[in-house]
Amino acid sequence: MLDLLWLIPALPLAGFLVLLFAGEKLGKSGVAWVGAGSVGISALIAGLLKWTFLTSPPEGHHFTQALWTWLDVGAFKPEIALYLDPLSLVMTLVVTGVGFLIHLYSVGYMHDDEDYSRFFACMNLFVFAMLILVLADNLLLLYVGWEGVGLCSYLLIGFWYKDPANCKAAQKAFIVTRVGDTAMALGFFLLVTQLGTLQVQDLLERAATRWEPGSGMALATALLLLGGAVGKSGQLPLQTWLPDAMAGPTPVSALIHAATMVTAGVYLIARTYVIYTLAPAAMAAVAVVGALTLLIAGLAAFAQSDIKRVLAYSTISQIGYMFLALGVGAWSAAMFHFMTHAFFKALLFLAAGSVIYALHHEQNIFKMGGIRKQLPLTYRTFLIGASSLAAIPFITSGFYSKDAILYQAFTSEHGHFLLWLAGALGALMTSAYTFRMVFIAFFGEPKTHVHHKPGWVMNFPLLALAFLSTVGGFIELPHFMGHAQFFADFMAPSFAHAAGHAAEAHHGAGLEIGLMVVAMALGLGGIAAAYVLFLAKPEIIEEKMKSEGNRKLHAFLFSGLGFDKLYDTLFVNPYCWIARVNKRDIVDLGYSFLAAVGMLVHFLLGLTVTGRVRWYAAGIAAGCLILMSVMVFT
Amino acid sequence: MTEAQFVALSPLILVGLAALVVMLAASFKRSNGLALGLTLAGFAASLVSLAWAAKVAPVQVTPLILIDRLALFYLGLVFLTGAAVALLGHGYFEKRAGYRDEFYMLLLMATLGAGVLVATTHFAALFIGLELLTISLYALVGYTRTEPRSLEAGLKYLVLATVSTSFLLFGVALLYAELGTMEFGKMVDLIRQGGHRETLVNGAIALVGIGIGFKLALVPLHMWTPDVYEGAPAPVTAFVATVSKGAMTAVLLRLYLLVGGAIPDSVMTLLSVIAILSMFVGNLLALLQDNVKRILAYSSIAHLGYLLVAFIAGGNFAPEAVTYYLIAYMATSLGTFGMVSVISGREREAEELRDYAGLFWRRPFEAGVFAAMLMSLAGIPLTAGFIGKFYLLAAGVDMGAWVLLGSVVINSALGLFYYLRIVASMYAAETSAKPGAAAREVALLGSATLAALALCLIWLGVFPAGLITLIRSAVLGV
Amino acid sequence: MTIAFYVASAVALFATLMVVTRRNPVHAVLYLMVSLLAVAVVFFTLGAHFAAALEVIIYAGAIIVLFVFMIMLLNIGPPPSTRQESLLLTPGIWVGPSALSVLLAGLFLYVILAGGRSVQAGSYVDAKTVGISMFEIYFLGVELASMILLAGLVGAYHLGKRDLPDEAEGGNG
Amino acid sequence: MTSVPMDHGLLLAGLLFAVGLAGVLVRRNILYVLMSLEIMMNSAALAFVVAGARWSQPDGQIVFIFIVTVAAAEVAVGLALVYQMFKRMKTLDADAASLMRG
Repeated sequence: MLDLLWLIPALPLAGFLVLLFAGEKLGKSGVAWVGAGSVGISALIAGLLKWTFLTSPPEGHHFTQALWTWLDVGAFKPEIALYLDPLSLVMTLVVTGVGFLIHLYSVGYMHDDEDYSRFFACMNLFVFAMLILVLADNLLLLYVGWEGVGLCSYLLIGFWYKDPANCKAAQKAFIVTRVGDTAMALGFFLLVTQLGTLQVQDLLERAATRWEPGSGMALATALLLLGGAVGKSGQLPLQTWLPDAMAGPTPVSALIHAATMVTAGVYLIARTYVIYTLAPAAMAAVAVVGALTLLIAGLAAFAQSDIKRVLAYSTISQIGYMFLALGVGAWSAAMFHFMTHAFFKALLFLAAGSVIYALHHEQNIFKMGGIRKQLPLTYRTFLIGASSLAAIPFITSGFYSKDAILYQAFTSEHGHFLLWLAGALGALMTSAYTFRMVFIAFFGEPKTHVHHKPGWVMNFPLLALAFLSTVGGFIELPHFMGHAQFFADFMAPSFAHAAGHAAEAHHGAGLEIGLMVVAMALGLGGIAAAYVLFLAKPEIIEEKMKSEGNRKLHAFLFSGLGFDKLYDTLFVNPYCWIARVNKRDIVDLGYSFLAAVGMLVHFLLGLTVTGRVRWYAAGIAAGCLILMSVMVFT
Repeated sequence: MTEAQFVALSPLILVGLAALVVMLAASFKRSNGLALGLTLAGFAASLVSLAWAAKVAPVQVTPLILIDRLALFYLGLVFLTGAAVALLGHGYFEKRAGYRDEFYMLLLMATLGAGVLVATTHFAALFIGLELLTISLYALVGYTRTEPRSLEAGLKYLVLATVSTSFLLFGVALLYAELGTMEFGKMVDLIRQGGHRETLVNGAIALVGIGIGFKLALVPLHMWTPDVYEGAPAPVTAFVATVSKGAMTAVLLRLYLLVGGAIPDSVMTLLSVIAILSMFVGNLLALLQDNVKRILAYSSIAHLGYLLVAFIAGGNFAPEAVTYYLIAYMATSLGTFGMVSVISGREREAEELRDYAGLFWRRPFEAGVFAAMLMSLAGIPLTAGFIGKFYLLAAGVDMGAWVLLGSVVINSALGLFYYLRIVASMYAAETSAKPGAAAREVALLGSATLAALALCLIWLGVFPAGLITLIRSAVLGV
Repeated sequence: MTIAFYVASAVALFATLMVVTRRNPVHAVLYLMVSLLAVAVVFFTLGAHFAAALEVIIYAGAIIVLFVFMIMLLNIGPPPSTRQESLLLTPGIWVGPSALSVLLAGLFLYVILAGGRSVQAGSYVDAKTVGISMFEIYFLGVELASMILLAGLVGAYHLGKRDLPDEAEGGNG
Repeated sequence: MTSVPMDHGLLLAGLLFAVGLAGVLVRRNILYVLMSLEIMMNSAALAFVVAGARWSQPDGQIVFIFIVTVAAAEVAVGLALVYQMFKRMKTLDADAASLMRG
């Protein structure tokens, strides 16, 4: 059964190839079948594998499938192999499962687009690359997947390339993440040269035995890898690209920029967790990055008017939670939150997409209003997603995963009160901005007319995701609610090495309940505040907005706390200035000199090719003279 | 001749037979399709008989020919390439006036000559195989006799090849005069034992080297390449670039394996200089060329330079590195020149760079395949060319041959420039191309051949291990 | 016989020099024939009688005739074309290449004579031995040589053929 | 039967070779070039015969026969090419036949 593993990435690749070469000829329904079908079958196989893992787990709870040896040159022998363990299995399930639902949704959403097959080709390629990234057994393959998803992200953000703004957004995403990628590549080089293997598991093993805890090498690699993770996952300080990435079609935002690709950073850190356990300082850095990001993104989300940008900032903020969890050593909690987040954030994006679709590409929440009655199903599913995001107690999956993170942030040996506080404040903000969006967009007076209602292909994924967002949390309950930690138990083999470190100090149920109550109170308080400010008494805000200072504050928050401006002044503008000034500088002179030399030599050599056969024969004779002289006289 | 010997020789016999059959058929009915069919049948029969011959290999058939695994492997390569050229030629000559059957006869005979080269262990057979190949090529290069450039190319090739063959012959004569044998193995043994006149033998080896270097178009014996490549009909150019160089490389490889890598340092230095010069001269001459066939001709000079690097720096895995690089080079050259012949129209060949302007928008399939070929020539990952380059670099690092390595790297960058120039022009907007260069109808067989080649290149880039294993068993079987 | 070798050698060298310096192609061809006959004599003195016979029959007989035939066909007789030849042979053209050839000849001289031992080259190998060896050891070579002749035949036939009606003169191929 | 040193035989071959080469390099008339090529091939053949005579082996003469065969085939193709060239370009000047260069 496990031998089917290779099919999971192979099917989307096959889909991509078919769409690439025959997409135009297949017709729309053919494209849809190939595009969604390939991912759907992958999802089924992933489900089968999960079942196998649960019923008869392979030895050591991991499974390596060596496909072929790519090259065999001297000591360089990279295997093309897939590695499946609980960690990669969960990622695979989410990528294929959520991916399939989003593909299905796209069948309806993108139906009127002229580049239908190009869209599905890119989406399939993305799923393939993401699966390679997740299942990679060695760094080489992981890097291929990592760059592959980056490429697909670029292609899909700029999908509607006729609008220059979209292309700009795509470029921004590509360039900003490239900063992180460079750091990560350096980290990889460091790992390979220091530890002498490409295999991820061997690397971790060797790192654990060769590097002292707290050693400089471990710290350096951990920080460099963090750089890559921060770039891909839109964390501070490289978060600026993600809100702009919403320029792509909504299913793309749901799949790539919410559910899967942006969590690649989380996956990377979880995959290489051994290195982080060796470098406590790096772990602290991860936690602090996460805490700061979740606060800053939460603040920024308040001021947005574009529904997708609100969701984008909330994505940044939720990934911040995951980083926080990673930073305090709550590995499985991070992955748990990753999973629930994938469900409810995909749901939110798709539901938002349905609204946008119905309102004819209207994304401004202030122009929506009152659609709760016109699109009841969309409204209900959106509400379920929002509740999960806001962590409404007990009935939503987001509650359980967020609670696990907050609990560990407080109690773990890497945890700290301030980290918990940041998380708790974040919970307050999350529920507030989430319900601000719900109240403004779905309640009140209708402001636009609903053009067309989404059909079943778009509604079914919403229902499926709504279901998952609700029950997805029940597989991992807080300690005091009975020992039902299926998820953590399942993940345990992947983080076996950390088990010794993060031996859970048992704090008793009292503390746990206390923390939970505080978090619950903050979450519900946020909703109440949103209700008061945005639905019941909107005049309070209007009043406040009259003052100059508050307007400036709003503008500041709206711009994502001015990071873009900061980077523009700090990096982009100076760079452009240098580039402008340097147009004819010394470095360039060097290059043009080289080019000129090349051309000169080209020209001179060209003179030797006279076209005269006698001259060519003389060349042979002269060559013979030289060759013989050298051979005879030396 | 024993039965085993006959079986071992059957691939060569069948190709020779095919040439005769095509000739007889032409005397009854002149038909492009029939001749192609017979030619392909001949190649197919030879390829099948390779398996038959493999069962009895290695067999020494008289001192002249040795059918061993190396020979069988290269025979397969040569025959496959010959068949691909025949397929390309069918579409190319279909569009043009004049008799076509002679093309297939000459092609089969040239391939037979190359096959003899591949399997030879004796200088007399080397000479005969070489001449069978070359004389057929004179006629093939000048095949379109109404085109002055084709005639000019044929004459130039004739004069220069004869000069270089004379050098080779004179060298062999001197070696024979001193050593008393023309068999490779015995000669190497005698030279190793010593007791001969060093100067004479060294001078003679240099002369033989001229003959071999000419066929491989290494600097300074490269100057014929661009003119002959440009003037010859495109399918013939593909043949010259692949089969004749591949067969000569096989000879070189056989000699290398016999010598066992015990090559004096001075010779190594000399070869290094030749390799570096070939890379630089080839690439620099290609840099600003506007004629695609000439660009590819110059690039083939550079590629043979890379191949020589594999010989020099390869150490223990030189044979497999050389063979892998050669296969990648042959497949891409076949593809690129094949593309020129498929794209070409009735009146004129599509050889100017501007004939390719906007090709992507007119012929996306062909342009894509062409781009893939060029990427492989440039050594972009996931193509066969990359694996070939990687072999070179790995070998160079292993041996610490930094000068060679540096040259390879610089030249790869130079190469990238002009390969991308072609690719860029294919994506550029269409400009005022000279009329007559664009084919109105697509040669289906040719296009299919090229598609297969492109797939093959990517396959070799992604799954190189299979071929590497095969090569290893072939070169270690010697 | 030794003297015959040196005399024949001298004749061959002289005649060959004349070939490459003549302006009238017919003269050059005749000198070439003399040169080949002289080489045949050299073969004879070296004991290679069979080779000597072949040299006369094939080289002097067949190949030279081909050249003469071509000269007739192209109708490049005396006056106008010899004048043209003079124009093509200005010192500027021949000095450099000749120097190159002289250098190469010098190098050959050095290579052949350096460390020389006087080994005699004059043992009689009769036609029977040659024939036996040719059809026992070299029979594959003979077969292939026949293919070479066939290739030459097909090639020359194709290239020399008159244009077909649909082949445009000077048209591009 | 004779007492000619082998080296002298080779020397003659070498000199003839150089003269032939000079012919190829100097002459612009393509017919002369072809004749010079014959001289070069013939000198190499001579060297083989000399070498064969040294070892009292028939091999030298056999290679000579091969060379003669090749020379005949080559002249046939070469003259056919010359004929076509003369027909289309009305000249035998090899330097004039340089449409391709650079």
